[in-house]
Amino acid sequence: MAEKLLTQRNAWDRVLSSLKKRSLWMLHYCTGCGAIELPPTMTARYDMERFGIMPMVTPRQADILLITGYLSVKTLKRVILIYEQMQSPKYVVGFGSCTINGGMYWNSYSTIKSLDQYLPVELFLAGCMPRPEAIIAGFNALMDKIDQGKANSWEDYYKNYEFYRKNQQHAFGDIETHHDIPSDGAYFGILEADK
Amino acid sequence: MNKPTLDRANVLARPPAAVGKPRSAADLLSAMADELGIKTFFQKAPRRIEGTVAPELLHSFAANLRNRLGVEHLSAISCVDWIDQGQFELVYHFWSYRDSTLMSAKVRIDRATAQMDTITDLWQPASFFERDIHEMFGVYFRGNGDLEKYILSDWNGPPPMRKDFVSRDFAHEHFQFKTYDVPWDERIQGGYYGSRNGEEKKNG
Amino acid sequence: MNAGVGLIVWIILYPLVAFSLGVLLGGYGRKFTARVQRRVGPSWIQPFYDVIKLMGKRTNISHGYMHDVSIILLLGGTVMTLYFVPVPGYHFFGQFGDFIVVMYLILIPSLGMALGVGQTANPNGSIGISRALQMLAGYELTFMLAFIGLAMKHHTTSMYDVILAQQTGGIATWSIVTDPLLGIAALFALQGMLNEKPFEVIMAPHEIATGPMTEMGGKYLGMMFIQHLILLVMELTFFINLFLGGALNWFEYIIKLFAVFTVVLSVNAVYGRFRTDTALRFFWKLPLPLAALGVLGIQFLAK
Amino acid sequence: MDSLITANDGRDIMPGARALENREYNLFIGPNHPGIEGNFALKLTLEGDTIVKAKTEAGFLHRGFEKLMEERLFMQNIAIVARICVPDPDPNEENYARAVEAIAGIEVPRRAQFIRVLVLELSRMASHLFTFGGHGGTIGLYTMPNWTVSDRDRILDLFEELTGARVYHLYNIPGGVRRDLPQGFENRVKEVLFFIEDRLKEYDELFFNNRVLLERSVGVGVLPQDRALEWGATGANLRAAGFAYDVRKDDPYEVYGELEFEIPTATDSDCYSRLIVRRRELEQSIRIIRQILDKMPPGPVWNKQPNPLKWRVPAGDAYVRTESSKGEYAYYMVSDGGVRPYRVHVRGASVTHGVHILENMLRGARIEDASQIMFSLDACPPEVDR
Repeated sequence: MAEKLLTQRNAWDRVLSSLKKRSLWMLHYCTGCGAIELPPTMTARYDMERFGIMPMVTPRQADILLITGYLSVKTLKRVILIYEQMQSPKYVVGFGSCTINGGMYWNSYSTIKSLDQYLPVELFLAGCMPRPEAIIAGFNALMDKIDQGKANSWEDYYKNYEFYRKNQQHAFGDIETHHDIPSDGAYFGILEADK
Repeated sequence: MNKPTLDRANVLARPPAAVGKPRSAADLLSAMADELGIKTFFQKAPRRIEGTVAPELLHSFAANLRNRLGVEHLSAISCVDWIDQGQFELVYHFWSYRDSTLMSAKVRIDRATAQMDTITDLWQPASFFERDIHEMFGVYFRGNGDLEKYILSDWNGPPPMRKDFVSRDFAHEHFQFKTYDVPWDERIQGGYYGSRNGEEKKNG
Repeated sequence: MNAGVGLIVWIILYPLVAFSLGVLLGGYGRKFTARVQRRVGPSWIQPFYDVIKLMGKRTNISHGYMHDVSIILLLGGTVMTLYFVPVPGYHFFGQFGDFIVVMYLILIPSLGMALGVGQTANPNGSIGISRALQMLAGYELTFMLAFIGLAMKHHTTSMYDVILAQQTGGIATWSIVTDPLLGIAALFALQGMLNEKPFEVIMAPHEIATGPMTEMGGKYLGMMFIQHLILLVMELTFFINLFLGGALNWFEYIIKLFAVFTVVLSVNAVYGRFRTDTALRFFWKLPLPLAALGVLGIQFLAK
Repeated sequence: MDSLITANDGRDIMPGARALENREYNLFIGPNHPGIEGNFALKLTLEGDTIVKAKTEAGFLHRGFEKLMEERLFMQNIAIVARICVPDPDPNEENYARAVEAIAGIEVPRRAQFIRVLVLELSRMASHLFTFGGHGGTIGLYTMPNWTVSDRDRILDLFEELTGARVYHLYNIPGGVRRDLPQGFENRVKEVLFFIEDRLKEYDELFFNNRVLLERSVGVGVLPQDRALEWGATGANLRAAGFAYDVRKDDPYEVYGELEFEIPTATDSDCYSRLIVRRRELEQSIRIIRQILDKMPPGPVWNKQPNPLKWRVPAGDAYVRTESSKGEYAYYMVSDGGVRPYRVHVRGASVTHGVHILENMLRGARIEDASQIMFSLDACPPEVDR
């Protein structure tokens, strides 16, 4: 069953999600120029590990996929492969205006213009490279959303997979990914929640 | 000790002429004139000399520059697309550590055939620049081993840096922008959405 | 009758106690390292949150039957080994907990991990596993040699008797005081067993993307985390039982756990990691000869 | 067909057994890997732990800067130029500004030249501290990145006060710099310099004299001295091979000619010597900044240009070189007298370090040292892809 509707959450769900929000693992992958503000966020001065957020190495172990700034088409192909390897619930966080609507590279031939046509994005951070404080404020907002059980944009990828698939094929042609998303959705019981 | 070896043994490690008293720009110009037979060079600015070289003479010019004059550093190979004159201009920037002078050799090649000899057998950094120019402009370098796509490996359009390829139009056709169809947006910008570059273009 | 009931209760309760001790130790370890790095560090029970999140994952990609079974083998092997490790106030299996049995049982989790990672067919994983088995020849050998010295000295291979022998005269009779060479060698081996830098070659993220754990996700990783925490407590308990005279009551036991772990962590925070062969060579250059000297010393001097 | 197992008299005992042809296997240290600096990929062919063949793969960060610059006005390019190389953005602004000034013959006030050198050296210090942290991370010493990156933040605070932004400053524009130093800025810079200086002593204890770092990096990733010049190494990688060449000394720009500073070099050109050369460069940068703050003349900071929307730069071209923390960083700009630059070629410092030199040096290295070699060369992928 998908994340239950907000009204149906009983005490056990509330306790679970308040515990789950305390541990978020961020994929250690700098896709764009915003990644220069990640080391200061991870290290001594801003220290995001206070909230239990830790950089993890492989997609299998990560919950958050950071798209730090612009995304060239070549990186988008790798990002899709990585996103599908991640275990849901997973959250895509888009940094800066490049992920919202092209940003500084609006007239570039090799960067995609808006990220949420290709991946369900949970959180956009403003700033042409968001500052460490903005990143931590964004992560806190994400933690609150998880706490209230509203952070389920990842189901959207399973539910209307055709929309995303069509845009991806338009961007870089057809690639065979390792995961057959619709069957994964059915197997793990994410699709029939709203039937 | 893992000593990596280069697979071309014939390249000189350090030409003998590279060590010695620094020569002034005038000496370099005269040395170039009589030893290499290239008279088109002139001094443009302090530590900058520049000149044009015929395409077929470039390979020997590069070889003599290294062996005779002791120039050791190929800083860059740039390519300029003069579309009005139908020519590509390849600018070879050589830097001499001994004399602290930059020698820019300008070579004009025809834009349609767009072919040039390679100098990777003499200058190892040239392999990146030539592969880059091949990708971005479509200039074929005769004799260069690996000209396959490196940066634009997922790009199947025309060479993007040519002047006839306009990046803005490609971006508008190929990628969808977010259309804010919020009523107040229409009123403020007079129904125009898109780049602010002075052209009034209704976004379809 | 009540011994049987007590036994059943203990069999169920003890892994939970070991797990919660491991959570506290894990949280303390991350806070200690953070403080060395001038950071605030996560909460004290951060591993608990991590395990809850991992077990709450909705999709768990499995790589086949062997992958699932190996994780059960991994966790089951560790919990089974737990019962043979004498701990204060626990006198069921512990009494008969022979060190050789424990050393044999402790190989089951690494065997389970090797099978599971082999099934995931990730090159990083297989490099990690080959490194793990190489490192066995380093720290496992040293710890074994250190124990053989003690076994010869006290004429027993049971940890319980070694503890009793050490508790006769207070600190003076602790093994680390009576045979310091074995103690230091065992401390080096402990650093390797806990996979702490400078011997952290198995899960080297910068080289082989966390080695064996590369393909583990969701519940698999959760089980591996639980196993790692329990293993942490167990290996520290080995060292305490063999060299620091065991523990009479739980309070002393926890103090010793944190003390030994602090020593291990302080080395871990300020050293990089060796290459695999350098780590192995280091073991064969310093700790192993030390242990051998200790054993020779016991053989000839203590007649 | 050489037999695999032969008896001592040479007979082939097991005719069927052949040497394992394919003992090599491929390992992609792909774009998503902590051992890689930025978004870059290494396709390695390994035999056991030793790398037999390495092929770099770039292009993940390609945004087509040179094309974007041709479609923007001269003043508009200032915003986009700084975004080419992320850890060390100021040489980009410096190159762009000086290229336009060289073509248009704009005179830059002396005080602006001093401020430019101040900004460049602060950016070099920040980038070097970042590289020390990265290098510490590759050998697993995570305390080092925590210390250096948080100390680098003190420099970013200075930048934020001077230019309004932490990383991309957009401060260095054709004709000078955007605004003068704020009140009492010099004392705060001196404070940070003293702070960094006594932090260097602690870095020596923790990192530069660390037994494990010496064990891991001395004699590893050797850039052969006879090949260094020929492969086109520049910057600290060349100086670690024993050649004392530095663009600030060979081709002095701004006011570098009037400042005294040495060029640190090393001889055995391995990972450790590159690290030590960068550490000494950090000390030289501190020395330069102190001289700048003492000799700073008063006066205007910007030679005001006409209306940026209609500003035409006369036809001409210029090749401008700067010493960035990664090596020689050069721009070749051509203008045809129009409102937009006709062509800008960005010669990043890592086009040689990150591609061919890295491939040549990885051949024969071990898998553990692959990421350390890349960090010691300080190869910055956005410079390769532009």
